[in-house]
Amino acid sequence: MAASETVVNDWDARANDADDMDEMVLNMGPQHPATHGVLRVELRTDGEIVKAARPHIGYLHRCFEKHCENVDYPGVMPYADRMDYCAAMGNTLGFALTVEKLCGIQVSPYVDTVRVVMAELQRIASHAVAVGTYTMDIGAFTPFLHLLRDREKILDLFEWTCGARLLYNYNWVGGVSHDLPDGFIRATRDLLREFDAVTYPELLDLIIHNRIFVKRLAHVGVCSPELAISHDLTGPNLRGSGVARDLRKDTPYCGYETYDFEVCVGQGQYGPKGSCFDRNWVRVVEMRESSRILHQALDRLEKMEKADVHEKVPKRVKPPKGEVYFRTEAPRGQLGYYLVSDGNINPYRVKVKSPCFTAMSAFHHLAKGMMIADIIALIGSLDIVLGEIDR
Amino acid sequence: MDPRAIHETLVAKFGDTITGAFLEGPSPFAVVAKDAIAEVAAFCKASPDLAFDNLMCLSGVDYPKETPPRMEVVYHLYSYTHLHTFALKVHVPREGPAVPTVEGTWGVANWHERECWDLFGIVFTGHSDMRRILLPDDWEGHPLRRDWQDPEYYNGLHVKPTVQMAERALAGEVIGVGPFDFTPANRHVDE
Amino acid sequence: MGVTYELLLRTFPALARWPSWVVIAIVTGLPALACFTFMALGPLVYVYGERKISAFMQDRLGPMRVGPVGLLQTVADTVKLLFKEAIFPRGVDRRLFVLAPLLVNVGAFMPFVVIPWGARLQPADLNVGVFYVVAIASLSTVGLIMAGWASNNKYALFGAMRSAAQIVSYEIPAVIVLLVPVMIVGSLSLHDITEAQRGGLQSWFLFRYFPIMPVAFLVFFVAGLAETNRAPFDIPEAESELVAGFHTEYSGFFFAMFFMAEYTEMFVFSSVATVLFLGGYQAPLPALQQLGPLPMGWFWLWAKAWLLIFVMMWLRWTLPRSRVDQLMHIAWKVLLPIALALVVVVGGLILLPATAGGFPWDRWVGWPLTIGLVGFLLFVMLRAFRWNRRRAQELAA
Amino acid sequence: MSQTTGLIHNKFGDGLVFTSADQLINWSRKNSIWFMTFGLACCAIEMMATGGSRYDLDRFGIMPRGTPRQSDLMIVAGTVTLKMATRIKRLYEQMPEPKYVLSMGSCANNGGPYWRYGYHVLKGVDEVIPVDVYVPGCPPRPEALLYGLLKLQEKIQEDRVLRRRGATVGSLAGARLDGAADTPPAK
Repeated sequence: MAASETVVNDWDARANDADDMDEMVLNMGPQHPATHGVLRVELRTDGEIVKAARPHIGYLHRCFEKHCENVDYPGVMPYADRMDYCAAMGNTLGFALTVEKLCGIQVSPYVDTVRVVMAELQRIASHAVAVGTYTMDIGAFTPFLHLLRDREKILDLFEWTCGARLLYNYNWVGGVSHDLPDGFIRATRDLLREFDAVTYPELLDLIIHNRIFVKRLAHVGVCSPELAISHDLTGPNLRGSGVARDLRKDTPYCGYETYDFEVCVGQGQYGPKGSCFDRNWVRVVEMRESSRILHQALDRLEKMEKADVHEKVPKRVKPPKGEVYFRTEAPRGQLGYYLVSDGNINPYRVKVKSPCFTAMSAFHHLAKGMMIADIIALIGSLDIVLGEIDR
Repeated sequence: MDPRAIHETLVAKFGDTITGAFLEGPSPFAVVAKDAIAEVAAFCKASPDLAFDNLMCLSGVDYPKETPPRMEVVYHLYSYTHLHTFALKVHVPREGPAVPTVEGTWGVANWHERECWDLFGIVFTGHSDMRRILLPDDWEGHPLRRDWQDPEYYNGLHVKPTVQMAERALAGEVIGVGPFDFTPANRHVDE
Repeated sequence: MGVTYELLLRTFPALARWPSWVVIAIVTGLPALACFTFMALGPLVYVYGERKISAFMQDRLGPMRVGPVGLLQTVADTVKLLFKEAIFPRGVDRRLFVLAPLLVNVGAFMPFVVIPWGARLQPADLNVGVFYVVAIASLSTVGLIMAGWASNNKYALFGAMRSAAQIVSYEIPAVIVLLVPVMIVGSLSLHDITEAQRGGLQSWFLFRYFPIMPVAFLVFFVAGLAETNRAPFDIPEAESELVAGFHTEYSGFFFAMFFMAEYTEMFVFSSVATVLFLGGYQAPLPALQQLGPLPMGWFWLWAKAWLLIFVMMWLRWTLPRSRVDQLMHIAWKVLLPIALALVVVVGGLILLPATAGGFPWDRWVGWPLTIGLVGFLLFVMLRAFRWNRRRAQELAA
Repeated sequence: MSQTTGLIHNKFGDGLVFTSADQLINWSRKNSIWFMTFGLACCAIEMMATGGSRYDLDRFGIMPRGTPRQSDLMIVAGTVTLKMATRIKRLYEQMPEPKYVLSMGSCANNGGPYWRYGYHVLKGVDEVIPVDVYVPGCPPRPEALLYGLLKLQEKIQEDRVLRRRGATVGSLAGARLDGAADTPPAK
């Protein structure tokens, strides 16, 4: 039997070390322009080199699981939106599919395609925020504003469809809240044409292949595939380390198996595979893949006739007694919902496995031996959102 | 491998420590005795045909109304080589729950177990850094247990939302008592 | 000294009978007052310029509501900072805390003594001009360290240490590359260096020894960027890492003084670069040197300095920040060897009689190069403008 | 706003000189609000969008600053949890006078959607720090935040810096301008 080796806690071991007296504990507090929200990182540094790091989370713990126990199923959707507020569509899609799997509801192909369109648009907008704030952390402010400007166009589409800019409550159990307005397909095509022609090439030249940007990121925060799998890094963080795993290919949902797109994996162009550069590069190339999926989905929508989106939405959602664990590929990684239902209208227990929570669990391994500037680069490359970590 | 075959290999290996199983339903699982979970976990990861090298999710569930009242720790496992999933459950008494840690097998368990301790009070013996992860360190009680009552104050700040709070505020009662005794002063009139 | 004295004598002949110390006080006081007002009012223009230029680059409007086109924005900022409470945190070393901004400003203001605004329009024509500028500029490093140390804050200390290391290590290549124009002219005085570049654009040092001097200009420009903590080297006040670097604990008017010092240092550096490489107050065409009776030298120095400041702002808003060790690598392993090589090569070339003043083909390099550069910039802007219009029509269709 | 009083603070009558001096000071404070980047949750993303190219905050002279020392407005954007409350209190105290607080989003106003079951959520940031402007919405649209900032500018314009503090209540409070608003109508 493989004995599991005992894990020693490097922070306490170092704390009471006699000879490391010249180290300084630097507190990158909850209010820090670079950390994406309220993450506090305690660094034990020797000059510029970080010897040990200890992240503190929980400054945005909003008791999502307590709300799930007291609110009925449609009521959970707004709270699910507010978990990962950069990619609200992804969260509600995950929860809706979980409940549908438990209730055994099968949604019409039209609604599936609408959900795919919305999920992929949200992926482009979420990656735009992720790459944008990452360039701002490394110091270039203008690309961030260019990406925000292009993201506004996607928010206009969302606002046109369901009335909200950031948190939509769009995916319901068994359908979606609003049908696509006519002219939506043409507007999305214009957006995608401009994205492919302008935003994507500009993003590559201005940020990704920028000499200083590459030098800052290429050899920083290298995460081996074993460490990634053991610490459950998922999504772009895992694919950056070279593991070609994408839930939309492995366990497809919403009809993803019928679209052809390829899983983008870190190439390690400028340094070892799995560095901060690769994770960021995978996110940018994934935006391109999302626009390919969108093109196919829009072609399909034009041929399909409009079905009623509220057709399969039950009057009162009362799933049978039982439990289910279901995962979807959210922009930040695998978002898993463990739903236990005891048969009445509010869920008995909902546990959310958020991709950023597990990505941060590998932080103290990657942060050892880095410089302070690289800590910011590492946090940015893991693309964490504190609403999702703290739930 | 389908869940039935996984269950067989586990029972063949560990015999009676696998006490129960439920293989129908969308998420099949097997119940493992409390003290054997570390060995079962190590075996699940090490054996070539199971190869569960990824702990998808570790969650605590509180069942006060079951007989006998118990809490559960649920491990959802996934294999990146065989692409199959399985779940292990451990039944724990509601008073003084303690489960051996699986941190040695999957690194991510470190944070999952800290969160389980923080919100449910289940202690994981042998854990390298057993601290609260989400709630402040001086927080009493474990909120996700079914018998949780919101405290009246948490060092001076209102926690329990009472409907009458709005009326009391309008009636002019001081809201933030304790160290944060801070009624929003009306800016323009302070003599 | 001479000019002001003659001007005053012509307008106010009774001056000669006054006691000498009064005359000296007036004659030195007036240029100092003029330079100080220029330094005090300068940041008003630079901050407004930076915000408008960065807004233009980021596809947004920039300050519009305060005054006609947002022109009074920096006035509002300054007046607000005047009336802001200046906090002295408890653990702060009060004397050093107050002295630091003063020292930084002194280091930024003193080089104004030798900047030549015109053939005779120079506060003091020191014959050790260049040497004086370099010595005084490093005074502000002491101010930065003092600020970092006195504010008793870990981030400020980090910012101070980083800025000290950065400025010191970039001063060496800057000083060595300074020798190149000085060797050509043979004198340290900024006045003589500018006079040596008389005769239109083609005689500027940037176009002398053609392939060598542009490299020297680039090395000096990059070293200057690092010395004023700008653009890709703004590590001391890296927002994302050190919150606000060495002026984390400063608030109110002390912070405004740091702001003023930074922009003044930027102007000083770009004016010194203009004097050394772009011909100081020399106009591109000799005819433009005089506008009727009025000497236009000051305008040309100011315009060229502003061109360099624009390029610095341009770099700041596009390039990401490099890490501390990469920054040191560039200073010691890239800029320093190039600077040394330049000094050796130009030193040798000067000795040969044929290439004393520069390569024979230098005369035909100046204008074509500038016209080509300006043409390329216009072409890029035109293309971007036309492309924007096409995109707008496409979307409208 | 101004809890600590300086030498010339609120010491003068309503003469022409001091009224116009107050106008100038308030005009400058109004037109150069530097807010502290203090994004907590979803409202932070909307705050970033407001600062972006489309809803540009820089037009009003509003610029983000990193440290509390150099900022005079704290935009509490997002849900304030109990673990965060002590930090907000400390950050507020580090800001130099005159400091303002804009509570953005219903979470910061009164706990928002997390009011009923949020055991770890503070029921409104005004339990910890005095708030000047409340912007409702979850998250409030960038236009709503801009409107809140304009209201804050109006409020700053009416502040009495050098003049003695009279009994008149700002127009924001909807009080009648003749200053009789504070004394409750005699029954």
